[in-house]
Amino acid sequence: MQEMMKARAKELLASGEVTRVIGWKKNEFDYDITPALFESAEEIDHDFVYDDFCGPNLSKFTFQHQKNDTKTLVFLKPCDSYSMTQLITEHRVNREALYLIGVPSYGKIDVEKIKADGMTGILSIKSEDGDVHVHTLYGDKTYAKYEVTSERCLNCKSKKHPIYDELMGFEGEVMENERFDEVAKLEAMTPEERFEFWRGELSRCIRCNACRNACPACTCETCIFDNPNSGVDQKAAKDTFEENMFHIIRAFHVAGRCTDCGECSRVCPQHIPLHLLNRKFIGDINKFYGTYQAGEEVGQRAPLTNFTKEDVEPDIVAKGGKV
Amino acid sequence: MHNNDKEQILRSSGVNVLKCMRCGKCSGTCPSYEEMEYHPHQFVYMVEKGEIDKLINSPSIYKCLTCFACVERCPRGVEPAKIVEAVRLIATRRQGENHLKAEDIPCVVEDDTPGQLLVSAFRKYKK
Amino acid sequence: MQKIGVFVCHCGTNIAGTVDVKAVAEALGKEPGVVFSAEYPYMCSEAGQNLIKNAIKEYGLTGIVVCSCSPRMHEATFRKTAAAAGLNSYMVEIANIREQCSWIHKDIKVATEKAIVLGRTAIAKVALNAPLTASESPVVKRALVIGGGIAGIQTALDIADAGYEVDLVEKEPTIGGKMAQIDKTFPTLDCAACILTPKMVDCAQNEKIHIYAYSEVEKVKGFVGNFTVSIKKKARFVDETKCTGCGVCTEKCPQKKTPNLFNLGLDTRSAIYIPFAQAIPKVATIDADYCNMLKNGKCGVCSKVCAAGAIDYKQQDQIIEQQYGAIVVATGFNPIKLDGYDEFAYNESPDVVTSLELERLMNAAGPNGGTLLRPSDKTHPHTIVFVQCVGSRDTTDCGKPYCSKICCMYTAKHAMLIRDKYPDTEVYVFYIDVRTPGKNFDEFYRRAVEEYGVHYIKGMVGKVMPQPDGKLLVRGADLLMNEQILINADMVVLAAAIEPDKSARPLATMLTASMDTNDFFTEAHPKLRPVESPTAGIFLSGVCQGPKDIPETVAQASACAAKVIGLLAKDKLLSNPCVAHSDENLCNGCSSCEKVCPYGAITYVDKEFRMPDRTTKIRRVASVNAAVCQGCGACTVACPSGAMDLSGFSNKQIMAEVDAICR
Amino acid sequence: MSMNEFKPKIVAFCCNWCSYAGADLAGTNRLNYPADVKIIRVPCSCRVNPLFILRAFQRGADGVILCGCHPGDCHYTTGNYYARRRMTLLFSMLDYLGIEKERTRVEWVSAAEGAKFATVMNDFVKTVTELGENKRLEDLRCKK
Repeated sequence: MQEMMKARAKELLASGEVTRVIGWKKNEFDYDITPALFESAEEIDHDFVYDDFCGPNLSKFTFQHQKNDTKTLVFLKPCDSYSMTQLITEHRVNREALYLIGVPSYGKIDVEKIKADGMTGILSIKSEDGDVHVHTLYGDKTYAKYEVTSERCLNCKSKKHPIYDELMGFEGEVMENERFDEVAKLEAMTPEERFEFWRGELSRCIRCNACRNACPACTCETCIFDNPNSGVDQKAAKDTFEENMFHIIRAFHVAGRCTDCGECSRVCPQHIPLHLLNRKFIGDINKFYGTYQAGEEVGQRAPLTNFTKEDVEPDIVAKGGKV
Repeated sequence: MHNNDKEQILRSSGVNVLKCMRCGKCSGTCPSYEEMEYHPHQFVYMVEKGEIDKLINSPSIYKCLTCFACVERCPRGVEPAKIVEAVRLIATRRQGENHLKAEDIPCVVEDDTPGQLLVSAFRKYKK
Repeated sequence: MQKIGVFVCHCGTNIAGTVDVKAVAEALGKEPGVVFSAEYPYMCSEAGQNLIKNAIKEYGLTGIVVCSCSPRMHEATFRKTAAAAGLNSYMVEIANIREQCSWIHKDIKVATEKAIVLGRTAIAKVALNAPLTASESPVVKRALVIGGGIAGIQTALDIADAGYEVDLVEKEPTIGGKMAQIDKTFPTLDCAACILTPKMVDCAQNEKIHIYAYSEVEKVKGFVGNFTVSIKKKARFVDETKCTGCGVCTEKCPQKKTPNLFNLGLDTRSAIYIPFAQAIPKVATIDADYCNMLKNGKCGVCSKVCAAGAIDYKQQDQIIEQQYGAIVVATGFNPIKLDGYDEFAYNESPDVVTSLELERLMNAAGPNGGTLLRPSDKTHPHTIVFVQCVGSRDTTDCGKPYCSKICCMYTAKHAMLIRDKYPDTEVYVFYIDVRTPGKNFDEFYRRAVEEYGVHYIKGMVGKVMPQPDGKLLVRGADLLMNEQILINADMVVLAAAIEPDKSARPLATMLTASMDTNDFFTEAHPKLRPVESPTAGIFLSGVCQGPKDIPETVAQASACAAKVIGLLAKDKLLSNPCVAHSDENLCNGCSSCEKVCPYGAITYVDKEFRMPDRTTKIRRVASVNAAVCQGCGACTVACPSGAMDLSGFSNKQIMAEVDAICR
Repeated sequence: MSMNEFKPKIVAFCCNWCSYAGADLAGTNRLNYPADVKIIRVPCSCRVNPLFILRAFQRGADGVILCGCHPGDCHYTTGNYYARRRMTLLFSMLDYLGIEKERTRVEWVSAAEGAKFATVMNDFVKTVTELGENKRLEDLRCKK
């Protein structure tokens, strides 16, 4: 797949149809992959990579590096293409200036899972035919791929691309998944247990803003939390409440727009399961207002800018949330 | 004493006598009207005034058929029949003890007594 | 540097009775930014306002806080005061220490403390206020009156009289409303038709009035001074411009079994019909539910006999769009359905009728040509029982909790008319209370008793029992005699409660005019603005606002017209400057705000921005049309970046209020 | 009344057209409700940003209530429909985080419902008083 992508990218660059390519780039370690902008065949040959470590969602990177006056090729995993669709709906990227190629994703590896298993001094990781070989300073170990696949990929919502100009490989389907199980587990707890759970998680937040910076839905010109005129700007936490406010409001701002790509949790250096906040909103929206998947098609009306006269009343929460 | 009786009646009947607007529809609708010394609307008014003794000593309380026509038709939701019932309960209690002890019930109940009747009797007299 | 003045009103003892106003003024005087603080017995009085004006000038105040009654009462007053002293009128905030403090608390300490918090909250807000200027919008010099009963007719005539165009929309084929169905009117016993029909003719002949009969309002957009209304003209299947109202079609129509709704279904008419002789417009209408031609294409008689060629079986509903400066609601009432009252046997016996049905039975144009006969066997009734308060003052599910106001008087009228015309008929009236407040009303009721010998019985009917011989056995209570009585009656007349017309609720939603739980329209102020809806530009005429009789309805209709004329006489309206605005530097152009805007006030423009690295970038940003925006603020919350804010209720102002309360 | 009796801080957001007028009517009718309730006037329930609610909690409020026109009666036609969705989701999230769900409430109070306004406020203050001081949102971040 990687070689096909490289070839196609070079072909499009050569023909002049696109002048820039957005893809993934390998860094010091095999598993340390970042989004990157390529402007020549040489760069592509040298750095371009597409493998089981290419987790980063390229939509946000595309948004940050978009140019109106020239065409850019972007490779999109199914996840990325939902985010891209949402960005197009919200007029945040210029569809005309993009050439989108959908690529399949067979589940990305979560290096943190390997590290959590006690592996240190990792030199390289190779994923081959369902096995993941880890080579470290202290010895080697092989995992079955599913053991180290990221949570979001194990609970993949869709292998379909809602938007593309060209597709490489086979188009997948919207998947049956259990992604709301964890939310349901929390919901089934007593308020005290939930409180303890979240206190444990949110207490670790260091306000590095990585979640916000990686989130393809967080594309505000200036985030209200950075804007000194908003009245709620927070450079450093003045009191214990501020991170709570940040996470609740951030989740609220992306509610109905979040495609559940899971970047927030992936990038969190403190491993806070932030996606569980977003999934709560997604689950509630599905339950209260009918199933809705953000980024499914261009021009959708988000649930929070919509209503029906028969909507549930807010006291449904007090009544236990059953519709 | 009277006040206690009044409160007891208001509590056990759950009726707010102040809702009555004196239209008389209860008495206009009562099938036992002619038999009664005090009529449904008077029950409501006399309880409001605290004249409970007069009611307790009147045979009227046993002339009410508990048909609930007055309850059904009252435009203000006052429920006079429940007042009558509550006055009867006061009368019962004044006699000193219950008519029946719980342990005596099995002897007086016939085999073919419908269970539903027993349940509604308990419900009625539990107050 | 803020220089804020605080003015604490005693409102006589209304505030000073439970709030230590001196302590409030003193405490608020110490708040940051406050340079002047005073209290006064009546801040809204001229002397009180002068106090404010002088302080503004003397201390060069940049904002003022008046601690007084609700801003709904005097915000406008104090804004004018500020403006008169040269301070922008939007640099004024009101702390509501009367309705929301002194009147609800008894303890002076508690009320004083709360008043101080409310005061400092207003201070925190006013410190962030910005001067605002109202913009102007033009007024369309045309009024819409919805409902063609006596209320709508009177309002339309008065507005037209002042020289403005009026459109009168009526959902029935003719204007006239309930009054057209009534026989005589109390307390003078005038013939209703004799006084109503000349007004109907005036309407038809007035050049300024355009009648849309058999039409309904479909959609309302816009705001005071500039509403756009879609009116659906329902298909009559008769060309209004050709029909001469000769009535030949109604005679020749073979389908005579159509219920006559004008006579409340007491008799039948033809499928093509003119509701009554004096109908305006006098044009035939085909009842599509009964016409054989429209149902199965077999007939066409009316088309053949119509000399004017007016019949058009293919006619379609038509939508008319028109601009108005003001809208009058005059949707009127109906008697309630009596299905919940089995005890009165209304559905069981045709001889149990409602009072409105009795009007038709007694009317010369009614089913019996004016002779009162029992509907069942067309015999002369000798004993008639009237039951008052059927469904009125009834807190159960089938009734209405309010007094319908008109029943006591029309029942006395019916009783009197029957005794006058048929002295051999005994008339009994069961009443709970007889309510006759009105000029010559009680005298009228007493005449029924004293001169006409109507038997008034204090009590209520419990049950009406139809007998095999066709009689109606009425059982009721006579509370004064303390006895139950049985009356063997020939007819029973029920004074059914009245309720707002069913079309009122959806109309209220279209107009965004508020209603109470009984579906009566809410007035802007129950005492001081009784003919206006709280929604600007919407006015209330007649029973849609609350039960009333004809003289009251006409009085209110004219009052309503005066208010409309007052509005239409203006060339321009000052619009509320508390509207949304978008900070282009923050706007993402994501369209969330546009989707929640109920007025379509938000559009997008591509704009060039200078970037920090000296390049330029074209971005899509929101732009608010201030004339269209009504200032609800829905967009401000839909906006994730905080670009959208609302003047007068900005994010910072509201958060400052929150902070001040929680301090 | 003991000196230590807990008096909650309650912020009530009321829409200008219905609920604020309803609160005024409660005053006109002299219907008592606790002084702990302080009202902030907003043009419409849809003006209330979840930020304001969190801000109130951040600054020490013990309960926040939002009052608007009944659905279908909004002065701006649709404002309260949006407010209804926003608040439903926000409240559900707070509940999810383990914050007592009784501390937040939405009530529809019309301009004619002065009595309802007083009843609602009495009830809400009672509920919040029983819950006691609001600690959880502040504590959420500090694992003890």
